[in-house]
Amino acid sequence: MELIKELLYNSGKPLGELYTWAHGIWAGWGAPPFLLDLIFQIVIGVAVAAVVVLNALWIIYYDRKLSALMQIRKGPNRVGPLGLLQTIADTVKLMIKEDINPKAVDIFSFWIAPLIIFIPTFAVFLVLPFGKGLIPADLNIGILYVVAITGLTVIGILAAGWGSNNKYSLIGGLRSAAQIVSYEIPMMLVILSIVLMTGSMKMSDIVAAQSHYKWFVIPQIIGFIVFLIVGNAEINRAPFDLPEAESELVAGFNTEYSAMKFAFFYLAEYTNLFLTSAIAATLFLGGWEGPLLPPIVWFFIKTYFVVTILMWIRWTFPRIRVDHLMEFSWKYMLPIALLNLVITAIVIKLV
Amino acid sequence: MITLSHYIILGAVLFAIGIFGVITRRNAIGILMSLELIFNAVNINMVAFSRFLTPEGAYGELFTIFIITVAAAESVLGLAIILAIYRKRQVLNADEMNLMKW
Amino acid sequence: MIFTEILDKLKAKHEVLESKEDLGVLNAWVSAKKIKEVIGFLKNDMQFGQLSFVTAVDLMAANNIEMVYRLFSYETKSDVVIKVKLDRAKPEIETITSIFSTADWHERETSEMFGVKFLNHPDPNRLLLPDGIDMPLRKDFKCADMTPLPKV
Amino acid sequence: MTTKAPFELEKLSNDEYILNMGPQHPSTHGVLRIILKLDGEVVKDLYCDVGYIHSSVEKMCENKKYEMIMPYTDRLDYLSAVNYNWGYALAVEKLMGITVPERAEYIRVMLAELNRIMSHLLWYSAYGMDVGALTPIMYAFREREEVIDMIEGMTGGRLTHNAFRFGGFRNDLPKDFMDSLKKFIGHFNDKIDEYEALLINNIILTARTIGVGVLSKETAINYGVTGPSLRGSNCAIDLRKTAPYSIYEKFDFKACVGKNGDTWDRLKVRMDEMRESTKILKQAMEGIPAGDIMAKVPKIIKPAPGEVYTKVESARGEFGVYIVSDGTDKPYRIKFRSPSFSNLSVLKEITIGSKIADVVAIMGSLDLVIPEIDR
Amino acid sequence: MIKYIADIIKGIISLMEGLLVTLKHVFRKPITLQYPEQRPDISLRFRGRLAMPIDPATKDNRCTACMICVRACPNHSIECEKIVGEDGKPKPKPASYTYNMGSCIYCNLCVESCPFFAIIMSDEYETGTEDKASLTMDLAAEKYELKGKKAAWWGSKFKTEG
Amino acid sequence: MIELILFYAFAGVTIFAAMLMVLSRNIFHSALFLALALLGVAALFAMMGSFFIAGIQVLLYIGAVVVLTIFVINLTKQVIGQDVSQVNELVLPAIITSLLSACLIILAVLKTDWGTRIAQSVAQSELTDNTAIIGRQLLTNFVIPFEIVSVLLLAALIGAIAIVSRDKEADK
Repeated sequence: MELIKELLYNSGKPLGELYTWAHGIWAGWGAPPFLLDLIFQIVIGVAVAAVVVLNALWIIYYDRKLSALMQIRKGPNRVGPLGLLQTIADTVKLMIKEDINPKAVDIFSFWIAPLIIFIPTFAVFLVLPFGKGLIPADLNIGILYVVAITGLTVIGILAAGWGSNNKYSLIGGLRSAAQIVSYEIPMMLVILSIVLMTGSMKMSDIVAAQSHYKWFVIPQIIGFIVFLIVGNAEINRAPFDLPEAESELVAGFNTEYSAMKFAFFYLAEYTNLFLTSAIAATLFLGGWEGPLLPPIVWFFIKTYFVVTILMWIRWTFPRIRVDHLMEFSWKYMLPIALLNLVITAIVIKLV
Repeated sequence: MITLSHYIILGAVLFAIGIFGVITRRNAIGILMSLELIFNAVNINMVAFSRFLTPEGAYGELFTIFIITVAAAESVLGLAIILAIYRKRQVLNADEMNLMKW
Repeated sequence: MIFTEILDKLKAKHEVLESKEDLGVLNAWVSAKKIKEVIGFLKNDMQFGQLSFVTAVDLMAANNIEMVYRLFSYETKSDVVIKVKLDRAKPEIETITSIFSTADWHERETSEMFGVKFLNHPDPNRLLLPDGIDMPLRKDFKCADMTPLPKV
Repeated sequence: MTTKAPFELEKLSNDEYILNMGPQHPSTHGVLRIILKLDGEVVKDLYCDVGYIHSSVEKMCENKKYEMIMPYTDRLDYLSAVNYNWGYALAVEKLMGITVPERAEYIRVMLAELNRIMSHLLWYSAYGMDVGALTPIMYAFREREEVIDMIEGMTGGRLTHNAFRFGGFRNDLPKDFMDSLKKFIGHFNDKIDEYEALLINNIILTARTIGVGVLSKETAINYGVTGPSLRGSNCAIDLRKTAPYSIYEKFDFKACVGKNGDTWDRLKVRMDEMRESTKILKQAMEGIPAGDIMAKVPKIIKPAPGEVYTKVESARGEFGVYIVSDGTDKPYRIKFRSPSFSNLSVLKEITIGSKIADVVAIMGSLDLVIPEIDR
Repeated sequence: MIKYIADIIKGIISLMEGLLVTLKHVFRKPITLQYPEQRPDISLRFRGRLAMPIDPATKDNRCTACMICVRACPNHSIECEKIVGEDGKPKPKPASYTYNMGSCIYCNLCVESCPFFAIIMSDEYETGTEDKASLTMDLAAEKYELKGKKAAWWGSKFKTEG
Repeated sequence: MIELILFYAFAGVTIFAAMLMVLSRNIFHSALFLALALLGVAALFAMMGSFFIAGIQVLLYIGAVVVLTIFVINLTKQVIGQDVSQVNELVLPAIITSLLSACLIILAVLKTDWGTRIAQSVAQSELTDNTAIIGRQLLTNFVIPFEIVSVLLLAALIGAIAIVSRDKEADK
């Protein structure tokens, strides 16, 4: 009981104790210690993978239920209690479907694209602070790592667009590249103002700087809004879902994809949604901090709060047009983010 | 134990591959990409030297940052020129870009 | 504007081969060569701003294809029908696309349905039918899928 | 349908390419193929290829008796079938000189206006899908379902109503029709406000539609564009007003017009038209007299030789029926003048120079129904 | 500059209005009809497949094989044959009444033309099958029993009028 | 031990990807392999403790330069489906040149006595993150190069736009 409580509220300590304890046993056997490190790494990797997949499944269900609520429908309610198993059924369906490789595709790019899209998404989980001490790897460049790694996704989308050898896919890929590259700049600027306030890029430091409910959402409210918009654009979700705009480009870069490869795109999209929300929660809403409940629960509550906002936006707005998208980024988001950064810097200097 | 030599030899190999690419590639974009490889070989050396010889000043890293920036500028301009040539003359191969040759 | 008025104005300018009133609407037959001038006159001088449709009727008994141009005036709220009798063996008529842009598609449809050839049409491609089916709206068109009503 | 490439590939400059939109494309609302010549995302040229579902209705009708043609007019435009029934019924009634009893006329007006609302609601939801908003369809279909239920209660059909008979109706209104109509009118205007807040007034949509696909009044009339698409171009031509048929003179309503003729004006006109339809429905509900619903009609429909053209204002524009009768019980020649046919032909004129996304937005604003184009 | 800020504010207001609409709907009751379990309340005049119900009074259909419906059908979905008696003369009863649901357009014209109220468009709407052959059916042999309110409606029709 | 394995793994990936990049017949595949090679280099940077440089490498090199390259490849659509040799007739001289240069550098490395120079420096095991040092250096000693580079970037940006933007008159 105590252990569980400790694990929930202050995960770093028991985990550290577990690690030293295992090391002791390991040394007793006379095995080289790096093997144990490797095992620990693998365990962490598997745990993260489990979180990724389960979370993606749940978040898809959540999206469908939420959209159903907004659209006065009932949503999935046939498979399992309350339709909870619906996404699993869908995944199984996608897995056992025929994997079609159209004749004209460039097989290498066509196959590698879903992986390129999925792997960075997976890798970002490495620096998410789920709870106190519960962070797979507390990198010094935490937030820079996140931004850098998520930028890789665009290569996958471009590869999918080019490899499909389909004009709709190609346009989707090109749109995506332009979109992600131009929205990365305001995003960096917003993150920079947070980094200015904390003086560190480490995720745990960012959370620590917001302790005692000094959440950055209050001083950085403009930054928070900009981050939500820009983050939404980065992950290609409506109203910024131009790369896969189904009314114009059929399905954009994943027009030719089917079965498991499509499932990868789908999972990656929703995992990206979760990631953006988690980072927003960490940067602006104080991460895992909160009263009564364990930190990890607070982390998920805050993340899902942001997820809900993003979904709410998605199910309300029409799609933006591609030139307006660029205009929006360069004419509105960038100046606002820049102004926000400058004001933050001045205020920090003065105070 | 990894020594400085490891990194420098790796840099040398990358450099050689880059040189090979620059010389043999016909596609102008390919040449640019091989150039990036050469830059990276240099970057590895820079960082390695800095880590092993002058870690307190991080001079090599600083130079790496400048190299990356310059490389970005270079590739942006190079690609722009290639695109302009492609638009005008429909060629991508460097040996066919011979308008200024006599 | 009642039909006699229209008829008088039309007759003053152009030759009308034949005319009659049908349910209060003037039907005027003109010659195929004059069609462009007549339609142009009706549009520009008599405010018939809308070309409702262009079509044809296959008068097999008289060995004629009859072109029907129906115009409507938003100003005077009156209709006029201009008809042209064409030879069924070789129906040819000048296009009026330059006067009414909407005639483009209507003429293309008529062309493939009745085999009427529109001279100087800007886009003489087929509109609705696939290759291999010609002139289905002519009365002598036969197709294996066509079944007559049952005789009981 | 064409087998010949409309613009030769050799004519493409280096930056241009051909994109085939359709025949199976999510936003062509049926089987329509649009061949686009694009430069990046900008449309340089465009060619509409129609006829994929051509079924030669006109030829079919030449072989049917007059009363049998009625269900076929449903299928021209399955979204506002009542108006098409009316156009055809009007033509035959005019040819035969039948006067429809007043109660039947009122019922016709009510059905037609309900049908117009039903069609515009579907257009609204489909337009939401076209521009990427996924929620409007659910809200609009909720009200559309109410309307369909009402029409179903009267005619028995949900989509292809086959409502009219020459001279009136077979059946009178069902008992609960008036109650549900009253309920519907009671809350529908609020719902339209919600629709407008959700989609039409949204800044993303206004940015996408204002100033896009501008259709000038002259071009519109020249291309034979009718209906809401024409009225969006500041041209108050509504056949219910300008060439009133049936008893439309008795009702107080206005023809909704837009200002500039851009895409947004066409959207707004349709939204306003639903409000006007509600107004008409209200007046019809209050003014409906008791009495016969069927005129005296001979058992065998055999009109005298002659020809007739009648037009009604359908949800998409002027629907006309041209009948040439030769005195037998089958029409000699029947021609349906369908509004979408002319409305689509103007697409090329107003789309060139805009983006791919605009093609979809503009095409959606024209409110096309493909079977009606192909017939 | 003022226009720039005004644009932003105007945009935000319009977006908020949209968000409010969806938010309001979150608290409204879903209108979903859980189809196979919950059935829609279809109207009395609904036109499902054609049926030739048995008259509960006589336990037989009311068809006299007069062929009026065959003539009224726009696309030949109905074929009918009379019973031929031993004397070689046709009797006013159908030997077979073949209805092709595949080509039926549910227009109700046959029902309206029938002077004996022998046929009716039933309220059966789940008519999909897996093979084409089952779309063609012999209504005279089928012995269709009309149920529910439609049966009462149909019964009242011919009892009052004929 | 584990570091050595990781080093060889990353070095292997980098060299393998670089080879494939140079030899690949398809220019698009080349670009993808370039991304992989750069990623390998970034991992090596991270191994040396230069996390910031690794991040910049991924963000700028892969996220911008490679993406841009792929973008341009997509725009020059002629390449799709083309599977001709991307290598010209200079293969032999190229091999000689590259081998020579590689040998030269490797020889120089092996001949140099690094021991004395490394001796007074921090041993490798003590390599710590130097993001803070880089940041301080950039804004103190290296502030002028930093500014110059930013001007250079701006100039390159404007130049690229000027080159690529279409000749309006030539269009007509």
